[in-house]
Amino acid sequence: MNATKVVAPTTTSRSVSRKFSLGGLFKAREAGIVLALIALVAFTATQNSRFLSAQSIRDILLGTAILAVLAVGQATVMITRNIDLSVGSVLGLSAFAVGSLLQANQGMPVIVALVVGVAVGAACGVVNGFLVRFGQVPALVVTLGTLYAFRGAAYFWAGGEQINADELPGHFLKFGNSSILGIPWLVLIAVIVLVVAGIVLRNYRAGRELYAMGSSPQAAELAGIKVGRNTIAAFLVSGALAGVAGVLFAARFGTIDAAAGNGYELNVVAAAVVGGVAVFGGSGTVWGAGLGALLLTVIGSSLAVLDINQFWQQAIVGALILLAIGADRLVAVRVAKSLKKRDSHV
Amino acid sequence: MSDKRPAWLSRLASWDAAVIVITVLVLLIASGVVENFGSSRNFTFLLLDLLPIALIALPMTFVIVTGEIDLSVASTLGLTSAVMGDLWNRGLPIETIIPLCLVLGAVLGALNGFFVTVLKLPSLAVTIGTLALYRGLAFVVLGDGAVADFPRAYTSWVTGTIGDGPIPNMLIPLVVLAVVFGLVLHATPVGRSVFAAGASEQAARFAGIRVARLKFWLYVVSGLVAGLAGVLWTLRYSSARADNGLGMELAVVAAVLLGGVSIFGGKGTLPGVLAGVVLLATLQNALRLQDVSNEALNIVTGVLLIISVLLPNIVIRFRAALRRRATT
Amino acid sequence: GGTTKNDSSSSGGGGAQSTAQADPNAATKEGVKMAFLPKQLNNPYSDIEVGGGKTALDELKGEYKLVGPNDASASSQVSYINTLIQQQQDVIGIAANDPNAVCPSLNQARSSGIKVVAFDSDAAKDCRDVFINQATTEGIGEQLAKMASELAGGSGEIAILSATPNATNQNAWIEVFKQQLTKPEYANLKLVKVAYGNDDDQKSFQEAQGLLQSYPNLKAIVAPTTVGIAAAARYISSSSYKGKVAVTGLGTPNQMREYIKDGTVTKFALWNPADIGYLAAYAGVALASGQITGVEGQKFKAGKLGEYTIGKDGEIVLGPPTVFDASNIDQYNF
Amino acid sequence: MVRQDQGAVPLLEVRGVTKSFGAVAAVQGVSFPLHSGEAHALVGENGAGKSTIVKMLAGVHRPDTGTLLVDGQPVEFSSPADAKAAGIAVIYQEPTLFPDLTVEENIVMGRHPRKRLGMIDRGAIRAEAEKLFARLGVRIDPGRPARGLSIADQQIVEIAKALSADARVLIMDEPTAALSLVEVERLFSVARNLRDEGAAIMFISHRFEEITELCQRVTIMRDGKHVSTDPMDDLTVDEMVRRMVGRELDALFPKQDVTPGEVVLEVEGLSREGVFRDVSFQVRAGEIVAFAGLVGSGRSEVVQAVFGVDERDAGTVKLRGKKLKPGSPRAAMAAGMALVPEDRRQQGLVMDLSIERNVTLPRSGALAKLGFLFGGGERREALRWTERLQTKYGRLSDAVGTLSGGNQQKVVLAKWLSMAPSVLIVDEPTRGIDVGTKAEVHRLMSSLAAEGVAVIMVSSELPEVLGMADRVLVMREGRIVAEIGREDASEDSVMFAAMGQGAAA
Ligand SMILES: Nc1ncnc2c1ncn2[C@@H]1O[C@H](COP(=O)(O)OP(=O)(O)OP(=O)(O)O)[C@@H](O)[C@H]1O
Ligand SMILES: Nc1ncnc2c1ncn2[C@@H]1O[C@H](COP(=O)(O)OP(=O)(O)OP(=O)(O)O)[C@@H](O)[C@H]1O
Ligand SMILES: [Mg+2]
Ligand SMILES: [Mg+2]
Repeated sequence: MNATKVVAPTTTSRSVSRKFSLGGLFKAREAGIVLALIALVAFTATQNSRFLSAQSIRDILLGTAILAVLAVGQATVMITRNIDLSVGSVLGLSAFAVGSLLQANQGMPVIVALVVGVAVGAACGVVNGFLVRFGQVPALVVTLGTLYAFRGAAYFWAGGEQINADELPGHFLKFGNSSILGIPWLVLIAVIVLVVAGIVLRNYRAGRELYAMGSSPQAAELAGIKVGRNTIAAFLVSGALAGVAGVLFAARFGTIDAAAGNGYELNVVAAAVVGGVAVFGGSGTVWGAGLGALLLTVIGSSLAVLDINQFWQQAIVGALILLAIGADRLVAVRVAKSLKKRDSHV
Repeated sequence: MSDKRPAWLSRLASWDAAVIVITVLVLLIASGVVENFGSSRNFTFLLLDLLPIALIALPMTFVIVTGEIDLSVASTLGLTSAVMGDLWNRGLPIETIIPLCLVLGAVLGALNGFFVTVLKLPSLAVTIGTLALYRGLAFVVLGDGAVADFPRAYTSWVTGTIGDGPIPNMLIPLVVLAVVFGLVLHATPVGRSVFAAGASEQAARFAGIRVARLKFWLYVVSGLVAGLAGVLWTLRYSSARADNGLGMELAVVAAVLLGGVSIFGGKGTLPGVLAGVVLLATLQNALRLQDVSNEALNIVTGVLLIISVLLPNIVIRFRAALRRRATT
Repeated sequence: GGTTKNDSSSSGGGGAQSTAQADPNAATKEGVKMAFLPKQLNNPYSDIEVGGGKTALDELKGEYKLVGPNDASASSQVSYINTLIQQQQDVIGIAANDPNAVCPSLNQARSSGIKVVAFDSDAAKDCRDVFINQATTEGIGEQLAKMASELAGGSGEIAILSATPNATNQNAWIEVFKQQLTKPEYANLKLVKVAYGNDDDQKSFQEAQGLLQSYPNLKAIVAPTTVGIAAAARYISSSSYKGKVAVTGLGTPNQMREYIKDGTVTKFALWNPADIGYLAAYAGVALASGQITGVEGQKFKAGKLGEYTIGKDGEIVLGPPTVFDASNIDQYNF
Repeated sequence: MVRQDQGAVPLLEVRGVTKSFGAVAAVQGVSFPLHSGEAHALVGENGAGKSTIVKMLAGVHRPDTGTLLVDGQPVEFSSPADAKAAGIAVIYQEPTLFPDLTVEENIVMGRHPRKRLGMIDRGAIRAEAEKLFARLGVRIDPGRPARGLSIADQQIVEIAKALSADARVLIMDEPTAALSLVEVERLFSVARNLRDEGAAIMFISHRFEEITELCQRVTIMRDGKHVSTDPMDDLTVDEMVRRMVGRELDALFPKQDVTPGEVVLEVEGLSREGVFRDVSFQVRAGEIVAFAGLVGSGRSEVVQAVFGVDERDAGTVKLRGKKLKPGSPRAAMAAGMALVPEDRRQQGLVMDLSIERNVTLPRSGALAKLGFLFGGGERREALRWTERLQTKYGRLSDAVGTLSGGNQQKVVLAKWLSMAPSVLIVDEPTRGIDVGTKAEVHRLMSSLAAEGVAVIMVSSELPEVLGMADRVLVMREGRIVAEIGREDASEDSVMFAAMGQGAAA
């Protein structure tokens, strides 16, 4: 066996023909949602001009705020190739915890309520995270289990008790409805959550590591990323944000029982998926997830305004999810094609 | 090589075998401890309650073993039920409606299959979408109304028992289907393909297995069986409603995973799944008889689900630790 | 060929109609085991109802039990009925989630000697012994129309925010309500929409929101359900519509006190839900003691509520609803 | 070459390490030092335990017994992060990229350069990636996602990743398996630079020419045990092989002469947009036709399209005159074609399934009785073929993923040979296979051809191509550019065709 030597050309034949705007294609997703939103709003507004009244916009934004906060948490988890189906139950638990605390201590400031909500949610998130990490159990299964378990705990605790608006302190209810500089508090909180999460995921090491983990868990381990710690952290974030959402829920709706947020998980996952967060991790942004939440909320509102049989609403949400992932697929196929072409030697 | 354990022993140590053993134990204990549990009538109730879940769990096992999932089954059940009620209201004969509903189920399954295999979309996302879509359509078809006046001959057969004994008539289709599904999964080339496709889709393709086609038909079967479950459900409660079976997909997935099927595909057995279904139903039944509240049932279901997946991992680690100690 | 809808009139169940003779003078049994199976556990309204049942059973020295699902579905109720049969209860008090779906099981219960008292929401009439009706359908429908007209000032657009579209009670009331509107004195009232909040707080909230966007000239929202009225009142009280759009319907005083006080709501009506459970328990024990069998015209005593007579189809009507307003609301606590 | 003084403390030392997986003792009491300024080769047959040692050094596995010493101090790596922190960079045998992230981010993952407020510095990342690629003499767009990179490009990104870590110890586990000669040369010159700057290098390869070219010291392993560690100059290649295998080897490439029969396979005008174009060739019974060419020239894609696992845009494939349905491996199999794919982990085997299921997977239909697979039909079939190929395993019911690389390859071969194909396509049949097994595989191919099977072999190893083929088809950039008969085939003629005009200079 002897070495086969050939005179080497200066560079290999692999070549880069032109700068390729992948970014453009990836952003197409968010642009698509924005377009769909504009079309929907425009159409609804022509049918009923009150759809664009200040009150109506406020209602939509308030509705979006809760869903968006949940969707940001969900996106964080989904990016790591996990999923958190327990968010609805965590929301319920947190809402009820905060509600009963406020019921007992009328003077409790809103910020304390928020902290309590975050703490309850974070605790639930850590439970999920630990089970996923140390049990080596798929997140889908773990959070399906804790979906039942947390909800059961909420029922156990509430035991049929409902906390009504008149039992909650006025300042807390006001927090749910009032604004600062024209922006409702809830919306402000949602925007802050969105911006902070967006920046961390895009511009910080911790955020990039989450994408890496979702893209290839084994490779992440080999790259020296603390996969376990990050997984727990992602679930903690999702739980904590579900806790925040619980507080917002309590403030917005004023009536809290153990069923608060029942079935939310589906909407939240839908918002993230519609917003372009890949179910198998590694790609997607919280902006997309937020836009997804907005789109779902607007659809709900415009169906009511357009006087479309409300039964259609769920069907439309379903169709929309299919449409969104279908469109995503098309974009992906295009990207793959152009990558391949660029790579080829023909 | 010190590992001289015979094959059957290591098989016994696997989770699905453990679930079967646990299920039998729970049944025995419940019969002894829980008042009225052992009565033949309760046995009938127990079987009737677990039937729809068991039925849908059969194709779901296949789907999950191929590494996919079908969360739309309960909505397919609901839509089938709604359509059944609507057609009945329009005066169609039940003998026509039932086959139509089965076809509808298959078509709904085919739509899932199309999205998953032709468009190559992740099944989790697709079936979350169709979960909402089919349930929504069910409400569009029937609104929140209920259709109740199905013919006695059919409803009483579905709720009836064989020769007025403890065994419900409905167990017949379940047993037949369970045997068919079990044989296909564990003793036919199709079953081999299902496992191969689940464990490595690419390798299965290189071995000449038409993975996409296989999955497509699995979704069709899943829809078909969900449709059948919809028909049986409607007849059992003599009530066609859009919200029939709401949320049942979670119970089905929970039972399948409890039965030792890997959510990542490629692993699982049908007897294990059936044991999982029975175990969940038995626990619920026995705890209810003991006046344990619904919320506790929820917690039990959730915790059991987690344990079912957690325990095998712990056992593996424990064994590895033991062996390490033995070698050093 | 084949079996169509026209061939069969009803499925129901075996309709184990009791043929036993009632003995109005029979002694009231002690230790009657009665289980309450409301539509859904942990629903505040149901809780008040069954609370009344507990009071009554304490008075009667019976055994009270409460079971039920967390989701308001008929199939879960069936599982519970089966469990109750196994536990050999004497009486089941049920608020049916679906009048027909629970039927076969109820009949199984009855053929094992269990008496069935439907309350709040009826089961098909051939699968229960008696039904405790909170009020006559006419009474409530008329009351709702009267309040709506008053609050709308006799003319203008009004909308209904109901529970689910197949809720038996609500639909019957809405039907009467619509008939009332054809009367000349309500000629200027226009019912523009019946919306459904599914008895879900949040959904009702959003539906109220949608109503106001779709119908800017709305004068009043009538919500014949306690969840709906509270959600609508809460939305209005925190929105710019406060004072312009009236909310009325059926609600509990505790829920509505805040909105009565802040002026969002002027008046609303309801029966006392605790009395329903109370009456159901008395009827159940009377059935178990053989004092009544559910036939029209039979009478029985219901503790503090006095004597009741069974009406047509085994219905027992609780009485007329009470109207609550700022002047009387503080006298009630439920 | 600089030869370190033996007395110096090694940068990294492996001392008496042992590692078992279940009942398998993958590594048993192996010791060797890695010195600064020295490239150290680790050789051994498949499954000898080389990658297992790499993974212990990388902190992926923890040794059961024994110690690792860095600068003479014992260390314990509980995760790859610890090993990284100790200055050890690893190129793993299997590429470990993040497909969704850009190439540049893949390179810096885990140690992103940062700017104000701790934010990552995208400009610096780009600059670093470009600098590394310049050093390696390749041009890959740092801004593209890693998804869709060819295996060779992936391996290059891996190399860039390892280089970017500025490591004191660079461990390379078969980095060259997928690379063409040119890239190997580049890699070696970079590696030599690093070595001369004082880094320690550990290099694993099954190609002895590479080992002798780069390394100064060699450790030989057999069956998980340490055989010897010597200066490279003290050993001949033959001696290395003898120590690895534990016996003398017969000649490699035992090509039997066969008179080709009639044409069995005819491929005409096969095209696939962006991959290959207008490929036509014929193969006769008893003939071994080799596809040569640089990595990425489209050989695997052509044979995959012929077999039908890949779609094709145009062209026909005829087997014994009958046209094959495009895109249907099933039709190809029914007609008597078999493909042993390039990537056995992803394509060749279902790793989680048992050995017997893997062997009989394509034939389970034929083995079924009345549609059912009862009785030991599958087991008997699997036993027959694994014995024939002398596969080493514990139990037939063990997952095939527990076998060593070479034995896995035998299972793949068993799987397809059991079908008794009339056309056998083998794609890189000996990639990552040790010399002993390699000879067996070659003997097998040769005897199959002698039995009248038409064999198509895709290979990147020139000696293998020259030794085995009756005819060589050379591909370049998606086309067949030359057809060279056995007598005319030489290293020069094949490489000249493969590299095109550029190589003439
Ligand atoms: N994670 C694992 N689990 C079980 N067995 C393993 C594992 N990793 C390696 N082995 C076994 O350990 C032995 C050594 O494998 P290793 O990968 O180190 O060999 P190698 O020398 O790198 O071979 P190759 O040249 O084929 O890459 C083999 O028998 C292999 O099957
Ligand atoms: N994880 C495992 N579980 C059970 N058996 C295994 C496992 N890994 C390897 N084996 C078996 O253990 C035996 C020894 O493995 P090893 O790979 O060291 O042998 P080898 O002779 O070096 O392999 P090769 O033929 O590739 O050179 C083989 O028969 C192999 O099939
Ligand atoms: Mg070996
Ligand atoms: Mg190796």
